[in-house]
Amino acid sequence: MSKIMGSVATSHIPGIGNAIAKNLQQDPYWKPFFDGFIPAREWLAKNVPDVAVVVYNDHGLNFFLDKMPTFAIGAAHVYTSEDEGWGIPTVAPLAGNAALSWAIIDGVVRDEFDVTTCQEMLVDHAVTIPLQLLWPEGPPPVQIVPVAVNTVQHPLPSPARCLKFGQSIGRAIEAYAPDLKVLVISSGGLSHQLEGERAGFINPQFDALCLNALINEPEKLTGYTTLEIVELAGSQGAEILNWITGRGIMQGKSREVLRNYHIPISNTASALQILEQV
Amino acid sequence: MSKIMGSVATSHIPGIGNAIAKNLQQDPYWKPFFDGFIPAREWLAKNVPDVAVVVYNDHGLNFFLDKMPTFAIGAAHVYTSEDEGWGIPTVAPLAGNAALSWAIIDGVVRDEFDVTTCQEMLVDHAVTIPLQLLWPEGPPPVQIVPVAVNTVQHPLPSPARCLKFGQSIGRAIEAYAPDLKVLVISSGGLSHQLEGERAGFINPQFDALCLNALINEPEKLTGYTTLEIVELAGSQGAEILNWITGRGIMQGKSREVLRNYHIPISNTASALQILEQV
Amino acid sequence: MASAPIPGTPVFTSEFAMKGYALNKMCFSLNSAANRAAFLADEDAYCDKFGMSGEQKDAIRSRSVAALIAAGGNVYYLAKFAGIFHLNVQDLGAQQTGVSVEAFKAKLNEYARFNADVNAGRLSNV
Amino acid sequence: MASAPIPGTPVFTSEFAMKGYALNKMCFSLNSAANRAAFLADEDAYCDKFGMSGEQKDAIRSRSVAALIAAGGNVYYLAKFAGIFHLNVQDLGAQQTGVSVEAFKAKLNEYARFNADVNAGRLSNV
Ligand SMILES: [Fe+3]
Ligand SMILES: [Fe+3]
Repeated sequence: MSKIMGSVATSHIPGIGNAIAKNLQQDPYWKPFFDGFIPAREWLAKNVPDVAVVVYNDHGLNFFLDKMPTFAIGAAHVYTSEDEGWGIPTVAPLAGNAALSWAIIDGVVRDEFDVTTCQEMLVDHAVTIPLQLLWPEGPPPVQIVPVAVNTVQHPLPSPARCLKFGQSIGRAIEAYAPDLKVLVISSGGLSHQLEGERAGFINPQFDALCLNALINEPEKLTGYTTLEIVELAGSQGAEILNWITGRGIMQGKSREVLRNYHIPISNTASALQILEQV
Repeated sequence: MSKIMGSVATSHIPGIGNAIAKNLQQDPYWKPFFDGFIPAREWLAKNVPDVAVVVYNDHGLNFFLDKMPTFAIGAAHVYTSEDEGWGIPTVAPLAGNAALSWAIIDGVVRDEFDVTTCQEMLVDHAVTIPLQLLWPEGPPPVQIVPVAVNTVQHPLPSPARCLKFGQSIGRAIEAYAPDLKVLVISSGGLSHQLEGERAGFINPQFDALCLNALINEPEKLTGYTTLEIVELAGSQGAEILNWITGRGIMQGKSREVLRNYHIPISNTASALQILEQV
Repeated sequence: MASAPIPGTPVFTSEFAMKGYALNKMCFSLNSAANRAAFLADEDAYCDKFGMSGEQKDAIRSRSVAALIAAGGNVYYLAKFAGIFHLNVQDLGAQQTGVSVEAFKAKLNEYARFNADVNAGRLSNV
Repeated sequence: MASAPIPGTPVFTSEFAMKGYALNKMCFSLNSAANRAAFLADEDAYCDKFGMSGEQKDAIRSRSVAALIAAGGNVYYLAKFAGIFHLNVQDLGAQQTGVSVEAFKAKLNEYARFNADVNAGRLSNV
């Protein structure tokens, strides 16, 4: 049976993609951020996954308001990135694990989640940047299953619904017969806000609460409404929904093996957290 | 507050569209089918809706396998029909009630349904034919809210999930402040199968069970899995999921005011059933 | 979806969805009149644009619904391919069940005696 | 979604979604380099293809993020419009908060002292 090894949660700020393209990892602005990934890669060298389930939000590349799913699951053999309109480099096509995707889809629909299935899917920086950060040397040596959460068009799914959705995905993975080692990658956040007079809002206290709660008390986050999350974490801080979903995929208790928090990267409180299933 | 008047459930066989275009209503093949709608229109003349919530399945016009939602809700001001590839005439653009659509979307997401929202949406014969049957003289004098259920790509939502989804839609309608009279239109079925060596399969006993159960015992249907529905009703008989969803929208008890069942129209056991909320 | 198969009834599960994607995408494109014309002008070139497999292209050439379904085709999209040749669902049903269209229609008519019973609500104890 | 508004924080609810559809659709189209070139060649003609309102076209002409958001724009799609002019999210933040880009960046840097506390897990009693 397949096994969930743990999760790597990370911000996916577009500027990271440009910094990678320009080799700015040692630049003083970027160094505190990129250095956080050195121990992450050491952890990954000891904990080698076959598949990464990437929980993220699309930023207007694959989905538009004509068909905006609450939850979407990729079910393709290959995923491509593409021009997002403002110059971030694309990456080589990414290998999917369609069979695992379908096992997850069958499981979550049985559990009464109403997902949109995507047998063809463009993936944006929210998928490609975490992979580049974890495997900077080239194409990631894993197959992926992209899981998209709506953080764009309100009403967003509640934190409680996201946690349950993740838990259902986790059950489907653990019931999947092939012996795969599965890594969860949660993409996005933490607090940031791009629009309005509160643009530039960051909330380190709430970010700390989130990072602590995600280890073993996710129910501390599922009491919030999505609008409370927007108030506390900023409009785009709602991307914490991806992290909550990702935490749900990990079954049972976890142990934090790495945390790096750095402000600011672009407008964002950037964060990296690795949790191991115990 | 808005009020749900009742539901009209009807088959949507494409050939009906051609028969209407060719004025075949008095043709011996078609007369028993079309005559069923005479009392339906009399009922509608006494029970005049402002809005029709149309529960249907898309047949490969608006949705493809790249983005296939389990449940989708239209949220547009206008919906257009379009060439479906095999010659059924299109109809004039249909007026939407986007405000009610969003009230429903807000309600069902709050109730943990993971819908796809569609601010632009092509509607196929499964939407247009029921409207043409009920209002043959021209553009329907109602605004619509289209609700699409996946009956194409397995796993389909279970009958139990569909009933709950309908019930959540019903609660959102009854909590909607403007005083609208809302008609439910359930489109599709009953038993039929287009593909395989069992093509042409029809199951009048199961259809009768469905028609009876839908009045006040929908739980008789929610015990089935979707594959059991396919076995009993044929592959495309899975469109009964639309009827089950539509029955869920009607809150509480109902009374059957009209039933017409006629075999065959094309490959299908065609049916018309009007339920009034009591 | 690993339950017992339903005799004579292909179910469009993930297995077929994965196998049939290119074929179904080609058929889906036939919603457009311009694409139908392009298909008719050069079938093979049109199919190649969608990355269809050899089995899928053979199935298209054969006009066999059974072969198209075995190649991963979904009947909702295949209907758009059939529409090009003005074939309706009775033509497809006759082909798949190996009988003439008249015989297929006659089989459907056999069910008609149930109408009165159902309309009268007499078919309820099932 | 009728709860109390969050100060300084536009929330992209149905109200804005309905108002902004054409504007957002235009911005979404700017993912494509060919469309960006078409926009730059003739802004007004390009906007008209999407049925944008006068308010939306004025907002596009003004380059004002606040006006674009008031016209129903969603920041994820607007970012593609901003990208044409090589504006990043700090430029947008500065414009919306009425300060220079340097001042906006300085405000972000003020938060930096929290890093050590959060990394050490000391910011937990909140
Ligand atoms: Fe983001
Ligand atoms: Fe149908």
